[in-house]
Amino acid sequence: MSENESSTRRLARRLSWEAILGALLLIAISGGGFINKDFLTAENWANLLANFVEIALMALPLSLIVITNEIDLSVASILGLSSCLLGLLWEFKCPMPAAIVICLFAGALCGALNGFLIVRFRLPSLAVTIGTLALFRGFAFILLGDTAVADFPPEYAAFGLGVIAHTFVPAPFAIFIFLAIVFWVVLHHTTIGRSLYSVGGNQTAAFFSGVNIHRLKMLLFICSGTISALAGIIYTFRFSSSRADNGTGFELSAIAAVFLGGVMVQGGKGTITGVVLSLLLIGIINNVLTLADVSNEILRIVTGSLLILSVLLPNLIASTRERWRFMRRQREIAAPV
Amino acid sequence: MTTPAIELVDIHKSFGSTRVLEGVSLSLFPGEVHSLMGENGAGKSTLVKIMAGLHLPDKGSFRVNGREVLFRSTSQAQQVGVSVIYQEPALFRDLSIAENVFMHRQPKTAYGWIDYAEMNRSVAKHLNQLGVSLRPEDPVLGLSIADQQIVEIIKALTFEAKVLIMDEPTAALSLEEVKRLFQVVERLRSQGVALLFVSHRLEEVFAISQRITVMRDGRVVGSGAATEWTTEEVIRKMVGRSLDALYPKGSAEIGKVVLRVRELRRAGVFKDISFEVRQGEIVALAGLVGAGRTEVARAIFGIDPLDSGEVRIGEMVLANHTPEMAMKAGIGLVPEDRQQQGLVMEMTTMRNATLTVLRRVQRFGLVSRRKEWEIASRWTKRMQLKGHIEEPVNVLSGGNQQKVVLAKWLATRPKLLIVDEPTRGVDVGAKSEVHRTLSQLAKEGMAVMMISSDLPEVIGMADRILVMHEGKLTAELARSDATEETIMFAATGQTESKAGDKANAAPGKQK
Amino acid sequence: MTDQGKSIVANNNLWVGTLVRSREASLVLLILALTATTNILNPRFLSPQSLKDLMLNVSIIALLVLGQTVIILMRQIDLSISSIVGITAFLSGTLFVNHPGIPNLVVVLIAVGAGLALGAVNAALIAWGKIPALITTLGTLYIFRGADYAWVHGRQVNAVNVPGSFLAVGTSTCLGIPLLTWIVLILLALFSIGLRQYRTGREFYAIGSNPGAAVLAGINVNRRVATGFLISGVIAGLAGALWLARFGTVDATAGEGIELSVITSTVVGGVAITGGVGTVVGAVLGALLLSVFSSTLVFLRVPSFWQQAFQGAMLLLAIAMDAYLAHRHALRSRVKWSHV
Amino acid sequence: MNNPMNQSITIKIAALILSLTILGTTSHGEEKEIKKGLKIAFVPKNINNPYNVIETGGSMVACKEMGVEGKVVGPSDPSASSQVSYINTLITQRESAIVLAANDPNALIPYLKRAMDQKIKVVTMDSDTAPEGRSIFVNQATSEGIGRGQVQMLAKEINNQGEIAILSATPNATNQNTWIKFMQEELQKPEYKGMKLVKIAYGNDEDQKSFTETQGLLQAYPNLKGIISPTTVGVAAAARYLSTSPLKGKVALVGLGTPNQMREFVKDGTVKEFALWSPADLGYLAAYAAAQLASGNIEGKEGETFTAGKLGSRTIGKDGVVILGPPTVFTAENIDQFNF
Repeated sequence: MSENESSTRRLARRLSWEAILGALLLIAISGGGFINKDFLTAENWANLLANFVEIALMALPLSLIVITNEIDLSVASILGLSSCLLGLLWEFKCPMPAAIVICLFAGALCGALNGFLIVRFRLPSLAVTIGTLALFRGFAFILLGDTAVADFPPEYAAFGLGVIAHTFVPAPFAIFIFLAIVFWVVLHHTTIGRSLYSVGGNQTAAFFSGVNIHRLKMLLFICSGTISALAGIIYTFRFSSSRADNGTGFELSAIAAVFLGGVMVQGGKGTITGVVLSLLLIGIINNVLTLADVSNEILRIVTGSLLILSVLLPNLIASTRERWRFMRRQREIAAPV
Repeated sequence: MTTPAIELVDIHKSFGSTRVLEGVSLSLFPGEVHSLMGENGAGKSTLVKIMAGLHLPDKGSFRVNGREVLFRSTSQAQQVGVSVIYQEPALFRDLSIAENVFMHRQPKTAYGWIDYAEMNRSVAKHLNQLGVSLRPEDPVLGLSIADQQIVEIIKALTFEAKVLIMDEPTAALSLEEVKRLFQVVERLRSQGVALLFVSHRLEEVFAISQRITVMRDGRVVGSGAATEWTTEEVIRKMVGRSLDALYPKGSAEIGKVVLRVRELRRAGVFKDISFEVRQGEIVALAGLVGAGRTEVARAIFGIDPLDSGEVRIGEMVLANHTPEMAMKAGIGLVPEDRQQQGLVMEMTTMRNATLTVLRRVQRFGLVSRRKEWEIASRWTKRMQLKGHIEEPVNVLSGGNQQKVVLAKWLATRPKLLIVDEPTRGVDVGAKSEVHRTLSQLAKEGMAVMMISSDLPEVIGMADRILVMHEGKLTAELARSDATEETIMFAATGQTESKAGDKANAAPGKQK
Repeated sequence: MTDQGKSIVANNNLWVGTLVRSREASLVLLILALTATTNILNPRFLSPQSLKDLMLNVSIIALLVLGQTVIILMRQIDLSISSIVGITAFLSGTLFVNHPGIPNLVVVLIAVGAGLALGAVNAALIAWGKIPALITTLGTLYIFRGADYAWVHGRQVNAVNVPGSFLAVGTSTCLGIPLLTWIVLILLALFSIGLRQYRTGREFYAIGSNPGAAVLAGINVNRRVATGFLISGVIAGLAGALWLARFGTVDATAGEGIELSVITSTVVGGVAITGGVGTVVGAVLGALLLSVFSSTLVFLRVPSFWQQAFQGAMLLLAIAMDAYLAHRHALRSRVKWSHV
Repeated sequence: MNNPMNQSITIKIAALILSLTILGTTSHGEEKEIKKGLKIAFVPKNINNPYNVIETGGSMVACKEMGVEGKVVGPSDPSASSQVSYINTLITQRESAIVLAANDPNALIPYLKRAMDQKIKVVTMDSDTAPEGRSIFVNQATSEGIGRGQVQMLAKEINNQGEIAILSATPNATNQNTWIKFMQEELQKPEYKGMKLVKIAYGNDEDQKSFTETQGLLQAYPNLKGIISPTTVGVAAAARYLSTSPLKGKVALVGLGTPNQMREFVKDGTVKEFALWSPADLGYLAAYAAAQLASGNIEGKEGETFTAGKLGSRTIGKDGVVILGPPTVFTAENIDQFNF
């Protein structure tokens, strides 16, 4: 086992995953520009970036959660719930800033529920968040049912659609950039980040070192809930549409991005840079394929395959190396005995 | 004499550069209980694993009933009749006793269905024979460790085991349970099974074995019929290495009380634990594996909850505390298992060493690499750590890993440092480095509580020795009173006076 | 001391025994209570038509629950079943359309074969590619459904083109019980026997209960895990064919999202998400409970949107209860209990 | 008729169009040229709905006739947000015109406006957006006519008495909601005072959801006498449920459906009559409207006329609405004359 890990590590040292992603990204961009003349236009990039901003936002806290060896499948449902809540509050003439704050708070509460069940009852996060995936989506349907709210004030809708002056960067994407920087700093340059890696690498050792695992995980899930709610608000403004089924299935894309970004399933490994690169990669591949009029269904296949390959490839390389070593050792042993 | 059921001749085994077994020979005869004794690290477990088919020996021959064999898996061993019972049984807790016994080889009826009746009958027969009042249909969930061992024994019996190896089976058992286990052992012996019994407990060994072999440092240092041994001889053989290693506990000024614990109790684990540790003092907590030493340390550090009792650091009383609180109060714990509990193996030395003092590596809320570097290198340098501190700790040797664990705790500048088996599995150089550091720290006024199974280390390092047996403190010895024999007697639960007598019987060792 | 120890053990055994037995019993009680209450509020609840609908509604979920139980018993999870159902349902329909007069059994066998092939993809990735089941089946959930959409592309198979004899499986009854339900009941019996009476079945439990000990016992864990995913694929393939029989009309979306209902049913039915515990009978009762529950909501004219929230809440309740019981048990039997 | 699958749908639609009675008169004299090199994209509600496939099939036929480069793109789920990314891509690809069946009246507006800012013509068909989001809306018939017609059809079957329900598609579908509004208005008339609309259910244009929603309606409202389902997916699913239930013939079902999907149920008496326009013609007309707009021949103002191939000349009405023509009513007598 430890040898298996060390060979993975050695592989990682030799060829950093970020470097591979970066290379793939360059290939995708140049390939995209080559295939389609519309690809490298500012307008297209504005679309490209706007298209995955919600998923990108949710992937940030999710990366941290996966680093600590947990998972949160309920993010897209929190997005839907917050979108519905925003619509409902607006319908009841709640001032928009207040409505936004309430939505963020509701998202935090959802995250706190996840965290509470996982930390206090020591339930597996997979099972808990499958449950809350249904529960939160259910709440969304209870709030809005089959109806939709669409009459959001133009200035907010404009925010959802607009780009930052003189650039092709969509305004919501700016929020992502900001948060990505915050998460990058937190994960790689604060003591919280240090604790997160230690919990993911060896939870027992972290506990023995006085890391407050419970508080840390609780915070992570609350953070995940809040940011998912933020993604829900952005989604609502982007489409001027508050509906219970908003963002259904987004959790899959977010998780795919996290794993593809080099965050290890076993926890303890991964960087924000990797996740951001993988988000861009997925976004670009989707965009290039859509521009090439490749149908929606192929996009699903591509996303699913990326998810599996992102885990399979490192595993295969590690296990092949392991098998070689084992065979060599067996030959050595077989000789004298 | 009959042919031995198992015969090991000149077995060698190394892990990396560490030689664990150096030419061990051992024979087990049918109808005999053979006890294998030795201190931790003597190589007993490795020997057992070789017999179980978990390890291949590097050199040497291994015969079963006179035939040369080579086990590549545990099931191969089981098929020729060699079964091993470990200290912690590996059972399916959700399944019944009978199913655990017959998993993967259940008897079938004529239709090819599992023959539960036959399974239960067979297990019930064995249970009866062993005189155990369990039912075959009972689930394993909820069985005590002792009962779980019974299940393992029955599994071995259904393999028609000719050789049964028990690796410290009594470590987690109560007296009553041990008695029952011994009845079972006796019955098996009379049926002609060859038994290998690995234990620390002298009285048990003498009670049941016909033959005793003592190992030390990967070699057999004595072997013979039980009648030829005395308790003292066994102890002497076990510990009998010369005190060649340097244990430089210098004199330090003993100051105020740092740690005071009173009436600590954790049901089923330990009780009535009261003692204190002072500034500049090294107090050793000695005893056999499973006596509850580590558990006491864990409870003091706040890892396991206490059922009752009081932990006091200076004037501060800790109750229902977490490790975080214990650290704030000034306790550090170097845990016994450095890979599982001490280190995050994939992280660098620097990050491991600063994990306990994250607060101190910040500047303006961000981690300062310079501060990280400073803190990590200060302590690792002091212990002469080999290797770069920005490399992951899993490339380091055991000794160097232990230095990293020590470094991360010293970085917290604890008032009390608890070290649990600080030198287990480390090379001689690192060992003396650890000892030198501990001694130095005591001199600087730190209180040190040391758990160790290495008696020379205990005697060399400690100012005072507390001995535990079966969850209770059985002796407190001053440095001047401590000999390996006195400690061992207290640790094996011999009464005080008896310990004294026996100790007196060993001339020249007692003052 | 010993007597006391023994009596605790004996007590525990009794207690565990009743607990294990009571999971099924309490599910039956709950179902009965729910049915009775609803029937008082709306007597049409127990009308023959309504009962038939109830049985038909639960059948396909219950069928999938059988496969999922095997998977969860081994501490694995299979999210891709809904996509396998989608592909095989449309495949069955296409066969009827393109080969009029094709025997029903051949169609079912081909659907099952397709399910097996898709299950084999999961099995290979999980058992030999060493990818956690969650990630693998999340990926194949995407891939299989994408392939389904790409292949079907807006087409639809209509009931008109499916032979009446095949549709009859989803509509006609025998002894008052729909044929579809009979199929599920027969398979339930087979699975029950398989998991109880065959070595392979018991080994599924062993692997979920203690994977390390399973290896020590000589069980080929990889092969068993692979077998589980093959079984799950086969069941999903069959469910696909029966989906066509039940609904008559299928397009690319058949079965979307039902993996959640299946997992929830299985867990509510007492199959521990941590593996090793549970029975297919319990799991199917879990499916029945959820189905009765949604039926009740319809009869009481509660908007159907409440269903999903209730389902989520039930899943959480079930795992929390399992964890609580396990924890209490651990305290009682005083196994050394580490804090981490 | 033996092949409902749509592999050969284009050929069939071509044949169908040739055989159609040409509605309205044409005066070829005023026909204006269609520009060369136009690119028109069609975005249906979702690409895997058979109705939409027929509809866009008609559009592609028109494109071929005009020598226009046409393509069909769109999401696999009928949601507005999924349509957005396609609209954005089409803007980037600088299509000449976009023809859209909107999944939401408002959500798409900003994106469509952006398209129009870039000189891309926007035509909606089938399901409209708010008028500011497009130049022309090609409507099946007058919404009022469809809505009121459905109520009249059902009233005739149930003698203006009893509880009725509506089974719609998605809650935001513009066309559905407009029709429902007119249905409700029609029901205000004194002659329908014996009829009571008890529930509007949504099957989301998914077959299985529509099926279970029907089941739920009948369970929750035992006195239900009639169902209106103005969506092809819904009416087919509802008919299928009714045909196997004892309520067959007792609960009347009317709606908008394709003859191929409904044939069986009309013949077995589950459904007496239902209506629909030709979806292919609708797509065909929309394609012509888009091409004429993109060629600069019309601007979408009220009163302008344009020619639409086989369908002859059409005049743009108020709010840029173009009407295809009254729907056909299908009954057991005439249904065999239609094949789509």
